[in-house]
Amino acid sequence: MTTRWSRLTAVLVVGFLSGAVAVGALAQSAGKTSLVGKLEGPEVVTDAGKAPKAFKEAPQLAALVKAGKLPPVAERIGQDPLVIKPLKEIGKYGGTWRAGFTGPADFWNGFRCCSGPDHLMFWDYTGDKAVPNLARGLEMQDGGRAWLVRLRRGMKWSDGKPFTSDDFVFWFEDIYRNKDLNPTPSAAMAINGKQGVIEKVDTYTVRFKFLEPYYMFPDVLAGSTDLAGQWGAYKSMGGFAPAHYLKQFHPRYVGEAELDKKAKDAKFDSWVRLFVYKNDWALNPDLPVLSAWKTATPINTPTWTLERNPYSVFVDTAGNQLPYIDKVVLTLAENLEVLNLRAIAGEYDYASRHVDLGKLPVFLENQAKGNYKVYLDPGDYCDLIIKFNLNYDADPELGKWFNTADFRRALSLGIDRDQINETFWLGTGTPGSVVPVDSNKYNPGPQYRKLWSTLDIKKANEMLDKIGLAKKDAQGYRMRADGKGRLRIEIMTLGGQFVQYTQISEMIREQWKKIGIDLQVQEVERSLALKRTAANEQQLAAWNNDGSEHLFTFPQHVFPFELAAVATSGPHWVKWFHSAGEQGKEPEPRMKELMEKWKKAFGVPEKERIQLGKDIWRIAAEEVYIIGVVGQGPAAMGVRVVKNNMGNIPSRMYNSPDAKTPGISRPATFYYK
Amino acid sequence: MLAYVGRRVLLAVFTVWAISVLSFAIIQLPPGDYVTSYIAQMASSGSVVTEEEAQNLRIQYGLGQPIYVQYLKWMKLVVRGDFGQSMEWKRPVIEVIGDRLWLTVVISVAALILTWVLALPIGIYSAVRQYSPGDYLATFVGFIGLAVPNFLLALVLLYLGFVLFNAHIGGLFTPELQDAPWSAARAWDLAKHLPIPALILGLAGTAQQVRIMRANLLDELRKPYVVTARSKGLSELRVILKYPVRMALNPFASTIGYTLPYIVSGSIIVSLVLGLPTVGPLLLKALIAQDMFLAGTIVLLLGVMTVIGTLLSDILLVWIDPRIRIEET
Amino acid sequence: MDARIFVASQWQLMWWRFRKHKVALVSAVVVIGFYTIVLGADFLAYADPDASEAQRSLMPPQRVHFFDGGRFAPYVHGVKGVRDPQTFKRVYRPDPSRKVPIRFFAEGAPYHFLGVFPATRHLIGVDGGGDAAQAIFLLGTDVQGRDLWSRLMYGTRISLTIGLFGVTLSLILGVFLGGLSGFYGGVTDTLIQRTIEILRSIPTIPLWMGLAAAMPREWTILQVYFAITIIISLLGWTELARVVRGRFLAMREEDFVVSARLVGCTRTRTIFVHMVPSFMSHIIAATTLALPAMIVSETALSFLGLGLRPPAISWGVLLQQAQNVQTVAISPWLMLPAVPVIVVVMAFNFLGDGLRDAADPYGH
Amino acid sequence: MATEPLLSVRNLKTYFAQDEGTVRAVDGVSFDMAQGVTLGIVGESGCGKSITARSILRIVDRPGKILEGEIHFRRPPKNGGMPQTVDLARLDPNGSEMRAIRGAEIALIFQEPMSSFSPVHTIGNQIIEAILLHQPVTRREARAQTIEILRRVGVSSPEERVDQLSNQLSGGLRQRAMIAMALSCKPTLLIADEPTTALDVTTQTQILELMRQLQREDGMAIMLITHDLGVIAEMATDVAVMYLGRVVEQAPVDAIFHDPKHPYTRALLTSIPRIRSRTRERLTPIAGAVPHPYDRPAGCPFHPRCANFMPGKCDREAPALRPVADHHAVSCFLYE
Repeated sequence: MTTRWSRLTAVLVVGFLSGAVAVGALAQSAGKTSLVGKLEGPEVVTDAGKAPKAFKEAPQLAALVKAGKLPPVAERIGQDPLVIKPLKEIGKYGGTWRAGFTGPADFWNGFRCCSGPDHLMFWDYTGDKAVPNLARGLEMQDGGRAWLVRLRRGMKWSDGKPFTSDDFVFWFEDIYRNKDLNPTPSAAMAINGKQGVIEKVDTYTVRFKFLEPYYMFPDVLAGSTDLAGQWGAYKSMGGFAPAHYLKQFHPRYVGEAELDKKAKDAKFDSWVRLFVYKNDWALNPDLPVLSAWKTATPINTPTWTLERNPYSVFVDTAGNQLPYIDKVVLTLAENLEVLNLRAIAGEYDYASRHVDLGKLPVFLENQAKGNYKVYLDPGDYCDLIIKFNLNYDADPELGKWFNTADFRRALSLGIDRDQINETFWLGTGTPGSVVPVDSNKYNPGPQYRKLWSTLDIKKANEMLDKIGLAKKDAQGYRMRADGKGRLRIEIMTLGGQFVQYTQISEMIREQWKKIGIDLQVQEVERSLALKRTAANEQQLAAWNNDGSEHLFTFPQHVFPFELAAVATSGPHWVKWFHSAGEQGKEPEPRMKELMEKWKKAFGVPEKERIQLGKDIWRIAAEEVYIIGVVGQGPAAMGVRVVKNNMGNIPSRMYNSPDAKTPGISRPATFYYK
Repeated sequence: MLAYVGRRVLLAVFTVWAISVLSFAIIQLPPGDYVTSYIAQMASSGSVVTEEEAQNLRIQYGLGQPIYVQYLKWMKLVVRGDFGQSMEWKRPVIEVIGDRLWLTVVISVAALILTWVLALPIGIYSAVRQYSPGDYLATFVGFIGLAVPNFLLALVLLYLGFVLFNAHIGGLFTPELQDAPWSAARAWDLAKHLPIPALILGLAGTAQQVRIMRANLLDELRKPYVVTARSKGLSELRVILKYPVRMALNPFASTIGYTLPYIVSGSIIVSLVLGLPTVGPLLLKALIAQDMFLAGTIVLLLGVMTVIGTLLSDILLVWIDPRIRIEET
Repeated sequence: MDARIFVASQWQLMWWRFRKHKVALVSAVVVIGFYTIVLGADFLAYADPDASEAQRSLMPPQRVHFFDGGRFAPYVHGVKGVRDPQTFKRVYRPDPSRKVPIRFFAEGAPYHFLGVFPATRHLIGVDGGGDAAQAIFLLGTDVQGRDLWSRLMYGTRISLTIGLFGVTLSLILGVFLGGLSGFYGGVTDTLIQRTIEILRSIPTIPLWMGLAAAMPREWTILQVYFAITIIISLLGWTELARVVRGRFLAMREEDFVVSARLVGCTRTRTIFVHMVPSFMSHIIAATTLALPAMIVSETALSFLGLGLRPPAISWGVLLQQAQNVQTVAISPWLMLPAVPVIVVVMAFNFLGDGLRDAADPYGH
Repeated sequence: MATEPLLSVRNLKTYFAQDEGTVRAVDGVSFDMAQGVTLGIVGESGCGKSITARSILRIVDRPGKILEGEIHFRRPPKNGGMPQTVDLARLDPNGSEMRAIRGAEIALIFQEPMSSFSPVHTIGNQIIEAILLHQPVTRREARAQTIEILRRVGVSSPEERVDQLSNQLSGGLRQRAMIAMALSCKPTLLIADEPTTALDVTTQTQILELMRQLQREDGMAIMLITHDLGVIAEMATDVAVMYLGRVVEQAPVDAIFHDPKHPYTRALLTSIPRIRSRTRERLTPIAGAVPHPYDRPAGCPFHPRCANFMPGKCDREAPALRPVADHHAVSCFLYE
């Protein structure tokens, strides 16, 4: 048959091609690869004594100063510089950092690399400890009921205007509390559901006051929360805002008519849209900022360019005003393959976002040609989790099983994690439960990594038989207890994400056949996923719990926390949780216990909180509300491709959205050798 | 003649209107709206959007009104030459599209020309030498383009370009000239980047054109006037080129209109793979993000482009075929 | 004049002319070949297309040794695979000492031949091909270690049937509307022609995207499958309609139709007894030419993520999964599904050309 | 030398090889043509008249091929030299010499005046082209000549006509223009293939009259191909009767009409009205009386329809063309 021949020839051709792949000596190797280095990073020098007295600046700024267009560097930085000790050495000024982005929706890209970060507090390189950042100091008062934030004297916005307590008050009174700008109060500004307030003490001191002890507050300021600096501005959050600039767009300071005209001229339907636009770090180049770089050409153009902020308060230990690198240019990549291929070709100086782990071999192959090095930054979290919708009521039978601990445990035991790790993490991940990496301070103990999380078909089958799913059909699939035929479960996946949820789910589907579970994989598009979770139509869903290593600032993948989710553990419980029991349904006891502990933790000293954290994870691991599959892998932004001529690059960095990786490694200290 | 053109123009206008309705309808087809996909986007990148915020957004974007109201609203803008604001890009649609439309046209036209350069000789040859090995070979080559999935071809070429020639990956400009103002240098840079996309696109159309040319010519070759021409003692080549080919070109010209949308569609896919700054990838994003004004405008503009293309080809036809001119006047 | 004789003699002539087009003849065979695959996919596939196994992820196509010690006894070497810790590629080394004989009509996974007769025999297979070492992979495996050959077989089944359904649908639409347009002319004609013009002025891709995006995503693979077919054909009918209309216009004036109407045949009778048969051949040709377009469309839709989605298997899905840099760079064999696409599309085109040339009344 | 014929065709065989079988369109045709005469060639459609003409011009369409035979054509003296004879059958159909002869020395006008002109080029354009091809003149001169010749063939106000398209002309005018084109280079042999078939009776006579007049003036020979015996009677000096690719009888026109020898010729003469009505032949080209070209009968091709069929003879071997009287040759066993 002609076709058969055409194929056979094709086979031979390709067989020849792949000959190249099949050669080479093979060393059987277990354990971690050389690509994962030791965790390291720059440090903030908090001891004012060690701060440099004299400052240097980038040549082009010096020129401006000479031309009288800019005040001298010392004035610009102010009396209390934010001193950062570079990882390896003092760098050189200059150069352009080339990277790629995928469009207006990709704003995280710039925030993570270039915002400084501009949090009041921020994590040290271990991602564990919150240290003063923009804030010179943070002082707990009144047993945690009040927090005194000391600002840096003489510190300025990027337009040269001083950064003072007024900017906090303005944000609190005119943005946060303005119903048009922000309809819903933020959990970050509240403790135990009770909202706090911000008050001015003096020009450089503000106080956050709460009704109950809020011991978590430093971590909240450090994490990617609603009080985490200007990146939150696009949704009217942040904790502070450039009052002097934004007032001109706020009805309280300008007449309605005038403001409406401004909006119309800018082609906006309402002043709200105008204000939100003007207050957007990525969209509005005129917006005064505190970050190391500031947007020059906005994110909604083919190239998103960021330039050094001449008033940047960041300096190195030698007194050089940071950043070293002049410019960050993110060019629009029409699709991810192009973006990756550009990285492979070495057209980017530093890339980790959107870099696809599946392409690791190709990256390694081209390291020399592209003159770059590949690093792996495994996360401390689980790269693949499977959420059960514990509130699923469209099919009571299924709902019942999802709420049966042994059912969830059995399914977890039915997964061959090594297979998945080998196939999709190229063996770089760690199979196991949902608990974060052992070194995480909330980790309940090594034994919980394996708990209910190893392949044990026999046990799984026994458990399923025992709970009343013994009956099987001709194909060997388990029958429903209510006699309505085969027990069919559906898992919802999203395509085009960092992790290949659909393909992995297909593999799990195959594995679960062995325990008689018929899993249907259903890839959906993002908006639909959202609709289905909101409508409580989701049964199982595959996702990851990145951020959960910061249990208290990023909890949405530990228990039912947010409604607008692409993977939910139970919308009714979310409502119950946020409405303090007024809406939704009351969770089952252990989930309730977990939620209580989480709430409690914000109001107790760290030692106690850590204990609570461990309890929470213990419960999560024992109950298997969420199946952990493979974790601590580099799947999400963990494959880092850096040009060899870039300096101060950590061999491994803490990889977490809550730490704005690579922000935690202070890109302001990167430089070109 | 004028009457004819006038009639065609009127028809075109009607068609454009129909397209505007259709395109708007297309955008409305998928469930949910921009806000839905925005929240989903947020949620999947780890940030939380509450119901109230969603409602706010809906009101601000004027969503939730009945579709015909939104359509009229849009049309009011369109007739004023302003196509409204892109929700995702937070800029006027026109700005967002910017050069992309022209680049799309450039690529499409380049592809069209390439198609003809390939298709004409192949078509003529395989008609004159029907069933000869040459005929088969030519047709074969022509069909290859049609048969090879162009998205795969594009990716392979992209990769080979990098491996073999260290070519810049994707795009139509070298990064330096990416957003430089138009200049000779930039135009030349564009010209240098054109061949590969044009080829990939052109190949797809070629087969079709070869077929048309071949069929037409086969018909014409049997007409007596060819014998007349021969009996004058003209050389075979001259006979064929002056008479039957000339005739066969007429229906050929009339296919521009139908080839254009074909190529534009192709350009969407190819642009996506090669990362070309055309309207293609923009449209795809817009449709997924349900950024209705942007998506609607792009579909509308593409439609208009093809209508104009058809119109031109009709007029061209009248111009090159005197007979029609006589009948029509 | 008697319609039957008319048609018969015309078919006769067609066949004569068709035979001339050697390539078309070959293509016909190829096409038939492909549709036998459609029927016998599960017989030709020797492995479960969904069976994944990390230990044989991205295994390159195996070299088949046809002769063992002089006599014909095809076998492959057992392979051992590990991941190279330096390159992170999976490398497979054939183990010459272990021969895995290829058995013909071997026992394998049970299936229903033609969906009815339960069977376990497959064209080829190995004895107990369970573990990675004891199996054949003619075309290698994908990331999940699934056998590409078997997936290709099942993909062929879906993709080619989609094409067929689609064409049939647009054929019905095309002949009906084109017929109306051509036979009645006047307002009907203008109306239909405008519709066609508008449909054609919209670049197909956005039209697909809109329609495809509109499909309830909670639909099962099967529902999506049919929806896709309908979408593609909704846009595919215009070309056929144009052809049919053209023929009708030409026909209308021809003597035999006129006479048929003079002797008082009813309209429908005239159409279906006299006109339609007389250009059946053209319709067939046009249809054949429409088919490859359908197939290409299916792959394109899948590429845009709007067509069939995994776990469904179609050429589009297979190609879509090959649509990435690492495939081109390190596992090129995953692009093999392009070969059948190319072959079948070309075959259909040549076949269609042959038919059209043959149907052409001026053909010498 | 005057006795040497202008054109003498010997045993010409032009076959069309096809999958369905070989069509022997012209199967051993022989005849002579003196200078200035008008040779009429008659026969039913499909008897090979036109193919013979095209064979002479060497413009037979593929897959048609001249298998054997000679076509001796006497070329007029070039600048005072001796006239020399060439065998057209031997020439390369697209060679320079053949092309020099084609159109210049042997011209063709044929049936469909409607479609024999390119519809998208002006009449003038197409005639001028011919002139420029064969004569060393400038475009302007050529145009002048064209207008002149158009006037000669009786096209009114040729200055405008010259720039018109063929479909703006009436059938008669078109045919005149056709003739004008044919005569534009003063050929010595004009082949007229059914020149009047498509015209109405009055136009017919005009055209024929025109041709006679032009012949008188230019003294060219005319090969008049038709199935219309009326036209023959009007125009021809000699007649060749063809049947299934063979000449069955050749004689001066009077001899043909008053003393036809071959049974087929007789049949033709008696059945004039039938032949006159073309339409039915048109409707059924293959079916009907003339046998299908693929299965031509053995022996004398006419024997199945022959009144004087002699079993055992006519269906065995084919008769040869034999002289039966002065200038009168027949191929029939009756005369052996």
